[in-house]
Amino acid sequence: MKLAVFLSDWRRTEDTLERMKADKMGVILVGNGVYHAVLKEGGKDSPVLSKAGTTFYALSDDLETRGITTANINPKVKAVSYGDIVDLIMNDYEKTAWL
Amino acid sequence: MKLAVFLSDWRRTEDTLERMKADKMGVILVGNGVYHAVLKEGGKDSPVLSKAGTTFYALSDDLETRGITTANINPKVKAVSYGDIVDLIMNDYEKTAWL
Amino acid sequence: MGAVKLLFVVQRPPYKNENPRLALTHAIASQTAEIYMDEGDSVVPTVVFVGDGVLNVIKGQQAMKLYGVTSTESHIKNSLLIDMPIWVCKEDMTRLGLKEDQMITDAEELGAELKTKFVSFADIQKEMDSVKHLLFF
Amino acid sequence: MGAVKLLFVVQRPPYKNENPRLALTHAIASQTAEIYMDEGDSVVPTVVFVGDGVLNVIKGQQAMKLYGVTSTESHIKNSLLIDMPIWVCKEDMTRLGLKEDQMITDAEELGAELKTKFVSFADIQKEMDSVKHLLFF
Amino acid sequence: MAELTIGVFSSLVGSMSLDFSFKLADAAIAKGHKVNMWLSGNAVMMAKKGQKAFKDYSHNEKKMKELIGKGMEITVCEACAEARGYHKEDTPEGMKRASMDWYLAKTVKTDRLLHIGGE
Amino acid sequence: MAELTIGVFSSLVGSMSLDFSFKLADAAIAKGHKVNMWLSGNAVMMAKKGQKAFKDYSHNEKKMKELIGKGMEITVCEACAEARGYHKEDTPEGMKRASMDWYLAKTVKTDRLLHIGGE
Repeated sequence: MKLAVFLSDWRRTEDTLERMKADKMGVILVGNGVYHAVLKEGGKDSPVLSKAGTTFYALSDDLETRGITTANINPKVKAVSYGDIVDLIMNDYEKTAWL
Repeated sequence: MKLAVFLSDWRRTEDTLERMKADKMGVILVGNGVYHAVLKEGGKDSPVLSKAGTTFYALSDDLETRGITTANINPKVKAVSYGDIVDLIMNDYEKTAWL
Repeated sequence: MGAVKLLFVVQRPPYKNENPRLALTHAIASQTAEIYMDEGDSVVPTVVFVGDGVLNVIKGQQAMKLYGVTSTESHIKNSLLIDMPIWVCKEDMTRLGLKEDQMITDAEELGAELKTKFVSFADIQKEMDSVKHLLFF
Repeated sequence: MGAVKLLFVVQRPPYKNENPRLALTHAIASQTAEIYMDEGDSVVPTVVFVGDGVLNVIKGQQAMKLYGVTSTESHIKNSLLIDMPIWVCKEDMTRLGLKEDQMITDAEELGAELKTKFVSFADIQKEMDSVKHLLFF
Repeated sequence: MAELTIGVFSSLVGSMSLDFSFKLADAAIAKGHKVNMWLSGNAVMMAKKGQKAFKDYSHNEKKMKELIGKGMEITVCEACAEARGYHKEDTPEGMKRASMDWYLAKTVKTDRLLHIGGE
Repeated sequence: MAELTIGVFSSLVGSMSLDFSFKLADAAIAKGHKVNMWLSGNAVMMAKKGQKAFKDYSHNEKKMKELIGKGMEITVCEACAEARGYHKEDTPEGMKRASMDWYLAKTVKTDRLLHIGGE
């Protein structure tokens, strides 16, 4: 399957993402999930970004709401708009999972 | 200080408990916090129960609501009623902290 | 469209949030959804408990007696009664130290024939692949 | 009773939950609480950000522009303006890789004299010991 | 174009998942898609009209009406609303009330489902 | 006896922290203590009368009225209520509405404060 996963929390209370597999997987960071795109807790990238074979996106509105400029995010992550997320859902992926 | 700490979550998103000190500390497990009194994740007691110099309580109503009989809880933890919690707050401790 | 498969995935414990319970009530609603659908269409739900969600399936819940609220156990049993598949992830039970005899395995007292199915995450993954939509709670 | 000290402790990030913001608005309300109190009584609040709560203090928040909602930054600055102490735990900033120049350090543009205080957890512990009541968010 | 159904279960104030849903719906409609929205759990807090638009609080009533005007179908869970004391006469104009089977039925024909089942 | 003030910020349905608060207040009153309760944030969902008592949902209106009858003072945050569309005429009998300073003032004389500032 082609799966778009939404993460909206910084402290996650599930480990579903780590276990799920997809032929094509995108992780879209929204809400407090965007902190995964920028914080380096203990000097390290968020473990979320180590999910292999995955493309990462972060909603720029939610980054900027929290005082994070898109220029400062991890190079693994692409800043996207609401319109971009619509295209990802409708064109690039078939199913969604808001964890 | 004499501090009664309330924990109502199983997956905690704070680490305040680990860092706080009190001359006398009680941890009262309520809501989903009661799982700390019984679950042994990976075969081990919940790390919450390793807080040194602390007395542990769990609300029996909340244990039983979740299908846990008070007889099965960790011997470190004492099952208490709502009335007991009132006495703990009003008589045994001076301040409370609902984390 | 014919029969459309849905997978309801409960990842979090009961009673702290209403949503695990709403997973069950929404899945049960598939039974009456036909009034809104074209002839021949239907939805076929499966409810699976993974991660800390397996805590929803511990038996003996006294929520009605103590708080006057229908227990999640009772919703699970009603689901079995209407033949809705209830799956529980075995690896997560093991991790949390839960054994099958602590869990809701059936609703025989209600006359349900279907039993809870204890499955591996690999089985759940296969189901995720095969359904049309995923609904995580 | 005289002056009663309160400590508001914010442990969680902004915007996912209303409560971190309510910590600030409640603390600010101490200014007008006298109408309900006896002559000579007052409440003296301090707001401290610990753990992931320090994320509330990152500067440049665009919540009003993007979502039409007052930013937590704006509430923090209003607090400084009325001389309400705002403390931020240094160890947690270090852990999350945040430097002082990324944080709200003052509200000079509003004319506030008070500045944010970056403190150690040991200082916060001392304050916990000395206040009458603790309010965790 | 295609059809997107969004199910939301998060509360009105605080989590901002409702704000997210309305902004996403807006963007989808702007691209010519049809959008359906289902509100259940604490998200039924949208089903009470007369909410004051304070700047401190998320306020989605205006945006919602705009989207209904652009053809978005929005339905709230009737039982969830009644349990919170929101009755038929409290419902904002253009919003429908139905039982959960409305949402289940929508999943059959919709091209995509975004189910926000957490806060 | 002594005075206990409980501040609650959790939502009506789901978290059960409101159910906890009312049961704790009940137990405290039974032991002769005076209880004050402050509802803010999503806990103002108690400030809407006419909630249907479904068995699937927490329902605290009856218990609340009983406790008010036993002398419990209960006040909700006025702004939090208005933002959610709950007006003066929606307020259950015996419940007061005030701004946050009411709660702050209560902390001065109360012997104990239990502040439930999370879900």
